[in-house]
This record gives sequence, C-alpha cells and structure tokens, in this order.
Amino acid sequence: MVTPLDIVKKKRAEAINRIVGKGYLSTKRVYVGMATCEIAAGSKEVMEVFQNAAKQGLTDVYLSQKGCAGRCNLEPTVEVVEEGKIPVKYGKVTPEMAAKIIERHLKNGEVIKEWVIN
Amino acid sequence: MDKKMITIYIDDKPYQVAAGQTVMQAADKVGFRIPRLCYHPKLSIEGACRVCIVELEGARNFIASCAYPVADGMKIRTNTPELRSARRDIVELILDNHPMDCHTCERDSNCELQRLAYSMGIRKRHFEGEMKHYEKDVSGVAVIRDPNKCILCGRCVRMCSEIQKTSVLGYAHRGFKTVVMPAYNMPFRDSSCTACGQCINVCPTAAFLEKDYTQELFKKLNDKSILKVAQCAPSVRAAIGEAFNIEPGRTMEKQLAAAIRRLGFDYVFDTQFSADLTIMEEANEFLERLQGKGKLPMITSCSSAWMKCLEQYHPDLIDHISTCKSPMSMQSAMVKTYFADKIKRDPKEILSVAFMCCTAKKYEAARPELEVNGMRATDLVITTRELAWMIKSAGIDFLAIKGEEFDHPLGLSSGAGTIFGTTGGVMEAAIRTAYELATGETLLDIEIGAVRGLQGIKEGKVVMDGKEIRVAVAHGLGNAAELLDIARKDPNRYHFIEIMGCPGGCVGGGGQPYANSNSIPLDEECLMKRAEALYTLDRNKTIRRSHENPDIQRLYKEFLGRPGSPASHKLLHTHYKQHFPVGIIPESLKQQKPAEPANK
Amino acid sequence: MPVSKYVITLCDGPSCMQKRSKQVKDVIKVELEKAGLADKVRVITSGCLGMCAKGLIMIVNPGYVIYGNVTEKDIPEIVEKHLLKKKPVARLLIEEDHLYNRFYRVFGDVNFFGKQMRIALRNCGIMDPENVDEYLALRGYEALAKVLTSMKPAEVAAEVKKAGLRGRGGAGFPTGLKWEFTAREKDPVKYLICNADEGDPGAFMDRSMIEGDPHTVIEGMIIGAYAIGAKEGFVYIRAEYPLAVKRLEKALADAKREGFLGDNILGSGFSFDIEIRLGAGAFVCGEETALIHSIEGSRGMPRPRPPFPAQSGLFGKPTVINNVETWANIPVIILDGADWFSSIGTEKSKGTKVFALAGKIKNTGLVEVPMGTTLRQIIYDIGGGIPNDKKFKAVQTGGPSGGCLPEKYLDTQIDYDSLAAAGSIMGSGGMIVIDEDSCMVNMAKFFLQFTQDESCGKCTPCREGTKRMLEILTRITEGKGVDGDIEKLERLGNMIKKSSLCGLGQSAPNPVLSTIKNFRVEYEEHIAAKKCRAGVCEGLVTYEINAKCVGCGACKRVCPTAAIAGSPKTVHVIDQAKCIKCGMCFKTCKFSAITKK
Amino acid sequence: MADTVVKTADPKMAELRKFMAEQKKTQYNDEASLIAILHKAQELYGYLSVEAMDEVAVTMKIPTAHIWGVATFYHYFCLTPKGKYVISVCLGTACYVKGADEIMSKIKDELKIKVGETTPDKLFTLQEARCLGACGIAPVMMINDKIYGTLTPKKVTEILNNYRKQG
Repeated sequence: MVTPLDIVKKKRAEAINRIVGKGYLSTKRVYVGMATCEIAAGSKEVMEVFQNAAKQGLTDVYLSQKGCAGRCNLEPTVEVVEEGKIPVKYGKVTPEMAAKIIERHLKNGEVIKEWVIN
Repeated sequence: MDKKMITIYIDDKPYQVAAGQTVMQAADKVGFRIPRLCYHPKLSIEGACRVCIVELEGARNFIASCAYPVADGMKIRTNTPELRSARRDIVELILDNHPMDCHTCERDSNCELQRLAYSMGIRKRHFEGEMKHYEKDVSGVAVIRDPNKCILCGRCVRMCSEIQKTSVLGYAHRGFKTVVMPAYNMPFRDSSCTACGQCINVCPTAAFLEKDYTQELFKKLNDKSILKVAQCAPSVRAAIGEAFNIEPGRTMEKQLAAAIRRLGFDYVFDTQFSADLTIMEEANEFLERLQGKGKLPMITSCSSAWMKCLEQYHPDLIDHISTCKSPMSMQSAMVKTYFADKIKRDPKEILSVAFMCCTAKKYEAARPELEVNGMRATDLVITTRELAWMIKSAGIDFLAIKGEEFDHPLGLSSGAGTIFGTTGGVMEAAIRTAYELATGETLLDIEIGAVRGLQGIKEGKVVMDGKEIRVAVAHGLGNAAELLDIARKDPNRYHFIEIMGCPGGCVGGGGQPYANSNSIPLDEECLMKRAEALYTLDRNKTIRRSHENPDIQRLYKEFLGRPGSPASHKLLHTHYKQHFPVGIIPESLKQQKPAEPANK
Repeated sequence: MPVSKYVITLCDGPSCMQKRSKQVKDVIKVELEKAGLADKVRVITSGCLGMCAKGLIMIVNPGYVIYGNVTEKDIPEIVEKHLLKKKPVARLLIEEDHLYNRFYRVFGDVNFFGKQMRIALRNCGIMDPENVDEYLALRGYEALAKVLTSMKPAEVAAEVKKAGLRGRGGAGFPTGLKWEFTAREKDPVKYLICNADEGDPGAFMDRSMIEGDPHTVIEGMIIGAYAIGAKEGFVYIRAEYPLAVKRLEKALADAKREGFLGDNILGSGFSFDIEIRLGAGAFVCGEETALIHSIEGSRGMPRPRPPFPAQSGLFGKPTVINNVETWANIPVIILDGADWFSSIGTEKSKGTKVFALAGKIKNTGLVEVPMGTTLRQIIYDIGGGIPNDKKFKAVQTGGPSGGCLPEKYLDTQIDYDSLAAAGSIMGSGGMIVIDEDSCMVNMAKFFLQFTQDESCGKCTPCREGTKRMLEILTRITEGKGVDGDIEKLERLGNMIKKSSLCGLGQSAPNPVLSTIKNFRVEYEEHIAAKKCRAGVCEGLVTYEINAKCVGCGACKRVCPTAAIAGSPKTVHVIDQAKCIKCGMCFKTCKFSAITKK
Repeated sequence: MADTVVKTADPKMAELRKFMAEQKKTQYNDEASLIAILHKAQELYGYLSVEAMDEVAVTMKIPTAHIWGVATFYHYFCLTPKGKYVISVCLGTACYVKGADEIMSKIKDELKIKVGETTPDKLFTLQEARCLGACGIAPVMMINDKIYGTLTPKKVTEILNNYRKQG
C-alpha cells in the first residue's frame, strides 16, 4: 500500500529534480531578500539587476528570492551560496553594488569583503 | 426542572444551587443582589459594563457574574474592599463621561445609573476629563435619541436586534468614540425605526426618550377657543398606578377619567369604545374574507409599530392586513365627524388628544393617510409616562381623587374593548363578535385561554358554523417575523393572525411607566399583572362583546349604517403601502420613495 | 575578515557550557596558532544548537560537519585531520538532521544568527517562499505525511502536549491541551484558525514567517486539523500585509495542487481546506473571541469567556486558534519529536521564541532564541548593544500589553513565567530597546495611546479608564501634573487590569504600571520638578543659548513667538516667558549653541 | 443564484454584485462574508459609499446598522473618498522611538491637514499606520504602495514636492 509518507518522499524527489534542473544545487546560487521590509529597503531594484544579468548570459547562477532573515538594519540583503564554500551574505546592497557583486564575485570569484555582513 | 444541584460558596457560606446557571442567577436566588447595569434577563449576555464583577477564588482577575457559569465548589466573594473599590471606580468612570444634569433630566429619580451611583457611595468625581459630545437627535416624531446620556450598556441594541429583530440601532465607531446610532448616523425619522419605544423601556438612563408634547398640550389646554377632547387607551389604566408607586395590576380607569378632566379636557372618551368599533369592522372584514372577498390569513392592524414594520420588512403581506384603522385613529375620526356633528362644533376647533401606552402612536398620528376631511385626526399623543408627569405637574392628587366615568357618546365599552390592551386580546374580542355574526349564536365559552399569556407565538382554533377557524397570535416584532415565516411557508395554516409590536402587547408598550427600583424593564410578572388587571375588568363587566355595546349600536344606527358601509370605509379604514427606510432602498426603487410623515 | 576558509561553530548553550565550551575554545585557538591557521579559520560560539545530549557540539563549515562529545583532547586531531588534511574525524561525527539546522548551513557563521536557534524561522531567508519545490526539498510536508501515515489524531495532540509547546501569541496556553479540549467536544463540525492579525506596533514576526515560509504555517495547520478533526480552517491575516497575503494565496494553491490540502489528503481519507480572511485594521481582533466575531462578519468585540472557543467558537462550533509562530513549530515537533523539542528551553517554557528586536539597538531585526536566554544576551550578544555609546535604560517586551524592564532585570530569563514575574509579559514578541534619550513617561503614554485608540469600546474599564489614564499621562508630560496623579494612575491601572473584559484591557495598563514601578522617580520629576530628564516632553524642556552662539540670527528668524533677542554677532537670549518650547531654534542652530534641559 | 445578479450600467457595481453572488454560494452564511465584501467594495470604489453599503444590505440581507457598525469599527475601511496619494505614516514603536511624530507633524504642516483628512485639491490623504513591518529603516511612511524609509523632515518635504510636481 502506498502511504502518505511514500507519496511525499516521491514528491520530494521530484521537486528536487525539478529545481536541480533549474540549477538549485548548482555551484553558485544567489538569493535576494524579497520580503515587505526588504522591498521597502529597495530589494526590487537589486533583484532586477540580477535578473537582467541572468538574461544577458549569467547562466551558471541559480537566482532565487527569499523571505526576510531578520536583518532589518542591513536590508536589502543578498546571499551568494557556493558549493564547498562558506556562504557569503551581503548587506545594504544597492543596484550599483549588485552589478559589482555580479562582476567581481559571481564572475571572478572574488568576495567583496567590505560589504559582507558579520 | 430536575437540574443537578451543586454547592457554591458565596462570601464563605455554602449554598445549594442548580447547575447550568450563571453566578448572578444563582446569587439572586439565594438572596444576594450583585449590582448590575448592562445585564437584562430577557437579552443576551453582554458582560460589558463590568459592574457585576465578583471575585472568584483561583482566578487572576474579577469575573463578570452575569456571564460566568456556576461550578461545583466554586468560591465567590461579592463584597471585598478591593471589589467594592473597583465597582465604585467603574461606575464613577461612567459618570465621568456622563452629563451631570440629573436635576433637569427626564429620568431624574428614575434612573438606574443614578441609583447605582448612589448605592456605590459615589459622592465625588476623581477622574474628570474629556466628555463625549454629540448632537441630540430630535428628528423623529416619536423617539428621540441623546447619545450624550448613553452609557453603552447595549441594552437598546440587543432589544432592537434580539427581541424586536428590527436592527435599527447598532454600535458605530469604537473605543471611547463608540456611539449607538442608526445606520449612517441618519436622523431617526429617516431610519427604519418602528417607533416601538422598547429602547426607551430598557435604557437605564435617558439616552432614549419619547418626544415630549406635554408643554404643547398644557399650552393648548388653556386655550378657551378650542374644545379639548381626550381618549385613553386600555393599557394606560393598567399601568399608570406604577408611576405613583402602586403595585402593578391595579386599574385606575375612573381616577384616570377624573384626572384627565381636571387637566382641562372638556370630554374624556375611552379608546376602548373604538376598540369595540374596530372589532365590529374587523369581524365583518374577516367574515367577508372568509367568504372569499380578500386574502387569508387576515392580519390585525392595531399596532402602529407593527404597521411600520410591515411596510418596511414584510411588504409582501400588505394584502393580508386588515384595512381597519387602529382604535385610536377610529376614535379620533369619530371625534372629528360624528361627535363634532352631534355637539355642532367645527371639527377644526376640536383638539383631539390620545393618551396611549405607546410611542409609535405618535408616529401613527402623524401619518398623512389617516387625515379626516383634510384634518389631522389625532392632534397629540401623550404616553402613560407623560400623562403621569402631567398629573403630578398639575398638582392633582391622583391616588386621592374620586373616580369619574368616561363621557358619552364615545366612552362606553365592552369587556372585549378592554382586553385589547394585552396580547391576544384583539383576537379574543374579534372571535366573540365574529362567532355571533357568523353563526347567529352567542359564544358562551367567552374566555379563550389559548391566546392568553406571554408565550411568544400562540395558536388556537374555534369551530364556527361547522368550520374550523385557526388563529395565531404574536407579540413583539421578532416573534411576529417568526410567525409570519410560518404562515408564508404554510399559507393555509391560519385564518386570522393578531400581531402586536411590543412584548406583552400594549401593556408592555414603549410609553409605559419606567421600571422602578424594585423592578426591571419588561419584567414578565409585571406584564402579566397588567394583563390580568384588564382581564379582571373584562370579567366584571356585564357587556363583554363589542356588538352588545349600546353606544356602538347607536353609532351605527345614527351615523355609519353597518360595518363595512361606504361611510365606515371612508372614515374607519385605510391602506398600507411598501415603505423604504433610508438605508435599505434598492437602487431601482429609489424614485418611488414615499414622503415621511411631517415632523410635528 | 569574515571570509575565512573555515568557520568553527562551538555550541555555547547552557548544557555545552558545562561541558567546558570556553576551555575548548581556548584550546582551539592555541592549536590553530600552532598549525598556522589562525587567520584562515574563524571560531565563533553559538547559542544552543539543540543537540544537548551529545554536547559539546562543534560544527565545521563549509560542509556542515557536526562533531559531538568534543573535549579539549580532541582538538589537535580535528585541526590536523579536518582542517589541514580535509578529512573529517570519523569517530566524533554525529548524525543529527534537525529541520532547523538547515539555516545554519547558510548563516551559521554570523554572530547575529549564531546565537539564535531557529525553529519557527528555520526556512525564512534560505528558500524561495513562492516555490513549493524548495519547501519540499527542505523536507516540507514530511511531518504531515508522517502524521497521516502512522499517527492517530489523539497521538498527534499528545505529542504536541508532551513537547510542552505553549501558545506563542502571548498568553502561553499549552497548545496540545487546547487541541485535546477541542477534540473532545462532541460536535462533528470543528474549525481551526491561524491568527495572523499581528497588531503590536513594532512587531512583524508573523509577516516575516508568512512571507518567508508560508508552507510551514499551512503544514502546521493541516496537522492540527487532523488532530482535532476539523474540516475547515481560516487564516485571519492583516489586510495591511499584501505581500504576505499574496504568498499565502500562492502557497495554498500549490498545496492544494499537490494534494496536501483539499479532499482526501495524500490518499489518507482525511480532508481539510483553508480559507484566507482579511482583517481590516483592528488590534483587538488579535483577541480570540474578537477574531471569531470578525470572521463571522461582525464588529471585532470580544465576549466573556467561558465558553471558550474550544467549546463554542467560530459559528458556535469548537474552534482551535493558534498564532502563526505556534503553527510554524508544529512540523518540527512532529518530525524531530516531542522529546527533542522539550529538551530546549526552561522547565515550564519549551522551545524557542521569536522576537522583533527594534528601537535603540545596533542590530535591529528578527531573532529566535531558546526560552531561557536572558534579555542581556539578546540585547548585547545578538543585538550588538546600544548605538552611539548611549546608556541602556529599559527594554520593553510584549508590545502595548507588556512592560518596561530596567537594567536590573537584564539577566531575567526569557520565558512566560519569568517575564511575568519581572512585571512584563512575553506577548507576541515585540522587543524595543530604550536608551537614555527616551522618556519613560512619554513611552508609557505612547503605548497607552495605542491601546486606548484600539480599545473596542465594549467594556467600561477599558473604554473609559484608559482614556482617563491617558489624560493624566498627557497632563504629566505637558508639565501640568499634580500631586496624586501617580496614585490615580495606579488605582485606575490596577482596577482596569482586574476588571476588563478581555486581554487587551487587562493588559493595557501594563506599560504605565511597570514604568511607575521601575521609573517612579521620572514620574515624580515630571510632576514636582517639572523636569523631563530625557528632554523629550516638550512642555517640560527649557531652551537656553550658550556661549557658542555666534549671533548669526538664524534662531531669531525661525522663532514663531519672537522670544529670541540679540543683535548680530552677539550672544542671543531666549525670553523664557515667551518661549513656547517648539524646538525650532534648537533644530535650526548650526553651532550647538542652544541647549535643551 | 448567479443568474439572478441584476444587470447594471456601472461596471464596478456589476463586479460587486458578481462578487456577492459568489460569496452567497461559498460562505457559511451571508453575514460571514460581510468583511470580504466591504474589502471588495473599497477596492472597487476607493471608499465605502452609502450606495455600496445599501447594495450590500439589500443583496446580502444584512441590516444596514450592522454594516455601518462594521464599516466604522475597522480602521481599514474608509467612508470618504481618498486623495490621489494616500500617505500612511507608520507610528509603530520602532518608528516612534526614532521620531515618527516629528515626521507626522512635518507632513501635517506641509499639507495643512489633520490625520484622516484629504487636501482640498484631492491630491493627498493623510493616515496613521500601525507597524508597516519595515522597522529596520524606521521612521517610514508609505505613499500608495511605495515605502519611504529613514525619513527626516527635510526628506519628507522633498518627497512631497516630487508628488506635487507629478500632480
């Protein structure tokens, strides 16, 4: 008999497959905070910068949104998660900074230390 | 009532009380009288005023005894220093936002808040500050509203929505700015208020009052150029004694006739006379309908609040309504025609005043369609309360006065006319006459128990000429709505329906004396006693059937011809039409909005 | 600095502290120095990681390698093998896969988060809230499946009861017990409500949770519905949160599509559906019975209890109401077990609590800490202390229903009972830090103004009493306070607390009573000396011009009452009799030449 | 029931009627859908007009006094038409501590209106908001859907001037 647990486990496998297909576990993932507070602080504009970059060929990056992690005074926040590395968290990101994060961090692998949240 | 008995401790003493009741109910039964304000036994529990708080052992806070159920072994304290202080502060807070004009207030010495403040020992205000300030709404012809006096106990709101089910009143806004008002804060005259006046009855203060016409009347009573003619409704005599601290249930009809005369009236007639007249017309109309001339069931039309309610909320039933005017309006019509003719006075020089138990009669009197020959038929309507005040104000010793009789030719009445004042009375009186009209025989078993009493909806049947006549009676507009729904679902269930707008019928009218310090508004026992007084009057009369009233017989002989004649149709019958109160007007029907009766 | 190659997180929870976490940390530093790794590895300590039985816990990132039962002796081996040779020390490895741990894989190296323990917020900030796939990948809906597969409804309620979870909305009623009461009712129709009418000014936990991880709340609700036998549930959410509503709608649609909601959930035969109901801006609707009235389409006015909603709630049916955070805890309790959950926190308060940290504090934001964490730890270790070297004055918890606690209470443990004993409440989780620049009388006035404005107006003590209290407070802040005002506030406050109909009224005087208790001197100064030491209450401030004045005349020009005199380039003077204390001169002066006293 | 929806020339009213007909089908009882319907009416018209409330009363058979009571109880409902730009100043604790009242009085000065009022040119309506949930950038205000953070009185003037220019 198929139990609900079996169904969910199957669904989970399928779900992971789906998002992996979109790059979920890819080497580079970028999460942009998109809660009300983050948007109020300007995260929509930041998100657009990343979205445009993705359209223009930043293909090895999985771009996603996330809810508020609770760092109100540092919003908008952006996380860059790379396999095998400590995830990097940027705070008070502006669209200009986002462009630099793409250039320096995502393309060249350089963590921009002075913007990292401690 | 084989409820489980449990033990509760009140102020450290054990008491056996029935389970399933509230702390307040239990305490009442064993001789405690916890102070209270928003509580009313006939209405839902509000728990808002917090005056009835008591201490419950184990509870962090005080509990409202009106709302808290008893439990076995619970320990209640009703009179600790902390509790007394809290209660006093609560009542004081109400007073701090209440006009301090007791001496000029209509409810002075008859105000629950005043009594409460006195018994709490409040002799000083500690927390004075901003007070609410609202316009008094005097737009209505019957009921006026003074939100400044309102203490937000919500009894009127519950009365209006739970008992009367008209939901005219509601809370608006919130917090300190909460006000009780009709929708959109519209003037009362434009609202769907039926003017039943029950809000006045249950209000502990003077937030609702009837529109006062006593000063106007006093002025006119001194006018020598006009003839002052009074009429007095049955239930006024059953209740006015209470305004003079007499136990409910003593009738004062002869004292009333005498006192009204001393006020300066030239003639004092009895509305019971035209109650008999109403029966003549109504019984005739019913028999006609039974013969297929008109719709069945036929529904009575004596109660003014009910008539406004019908026009607004039950327009589908307009064809079922008896076309008979109410006894008050029939009486006034006869005063300004038959009687004026008889004494050869210009009806324009006659002031027709009705003393009624009812606030809605003030509204009815102002209805344009009830005019007679272009004149207003009833010039002024004065409630029982107002009449009692006028008697006191005029220096008449009501209790010592020697009784007098009502005047002829519109003052003699049968017992049937008397019992009009209580729920089921119209039905009973109508059956007494209709039976004889239909069968030619006198109904011997004259007291119809099935339609008596305070049950919300009563059903009965009589066999008349071999045919079973099924009747039903409802009092209070909420019960009425319920009964009408039954009748709508089962159109052949009833032949005849009596509806009275107020709980208990006219004896419970919105213009009756306020409950005093020993009673509560709408007390069933009080209503029963008033009703019983009328039944006793009926029982002691030799003439107990309307058609046997010789003055009625004479009126038909001299003036109207027969029941249902063209003359009686002109003067004693009227018509009703759908009425759209502001707020519930469908877009498509807005143009057809009828004119409101003018504000007097 | 923070971009190290490795981050070692040492658990510094009470249990691990006993297992010498401090000493171990020192040893690590020494060993790193020896190995020449001192600047390549960061060592941080965190709050309880929830694996107390296997303490001392150490986590090495990246890779999220967990070591248990670590002692000083193990350190050289870990440094040698793991950090230098990149081979984990197998004998110390432990397998723990708690739901909440995921968060630390991303955020574990940040002090702000390291000291926290994220159960309700476990997915907030690490997943796309609009993508059910990401939730599923994080073991989403597994708790639901577990319940449907192997647990009877009564077992679910019992598990929650055993976990010791108490209502996170503020009152702290045991959740499992509430479920049992409701399940016990005979009526076949039962309802379930998620209270997301977050109204405390300065609190936004519920919004963040729904915006960040809506499925968790939904999953918790379905599990609750299964436990009590409800077929229908409601989320009552503020209309002021459009994004949260949008995400919740999306999540509900996804859950329905995936078969987690609706008829015959996952083939189990159990059916349940959830509907969203928008609030309309009434704080009092956070109160259970008011909320019920609001869903029923009425004014949100509370009614006396009993009967409790568990007996007679929505549409007169037995109803369970829990707030967002409570529901978000449920899937964790089911998957990680009541035993694990109840190992966190204090004796009577289990699990964690989310706070919205705001006010005069460096790191504002949402924090989730185990019960038993002290106020000091939150404010200084997580919040980073007071900015601009200002002095701490008080911390306000519980929003408008709570109280202000001064410095001496900073070591109070956060749990329902300790906070209450200190004179405040847990509340739904607002935490406002107040520094020396704030006036406590003015703070009390602010909160009372709020509750007074939000009073539904039904019961006398709250409607009339809070108004009078506010008038007295206003009078005091305007310098018109008189002798006896404090006593009047206390008298009214205590009466309102004990006599009001609902929780809003019963707690409305708390901010005033607690500030009187802890800062009575400030009240007395306002009344007797007409002085506001923080310089906040405008009516009590005096402005004076000091020697720094260059005589530019700017203040003179802005003064609306012509109270300032002086010729150019000389020191100006304020005529105190004319001054209306508007503060315009103070704001205008560019030379700090005007002092406020 | 849906068939009985009365046709009307007003497309907003048509939508409101359609919405009510749906509610009638799905809700526990008519009254339980009242707040949702009022939300809808406000969304369509921008405020709750007497006409809209009458319509609800007639269609849903809910006493007007009850509707009025609900409409006046909840702060979210607005009984008069609003201006083109609705300014909500957050007066939550975090904002208050950081000077929200100063922001509020600046706006009042600038617009010369009180809270709850609309400027005579119908451009601005001023409202109080409880927490807008953006405590990190307190003090904040929201103009229509856009949130402005870390405000100062000076910044407020600039922002308002920008809106004035747009008209």
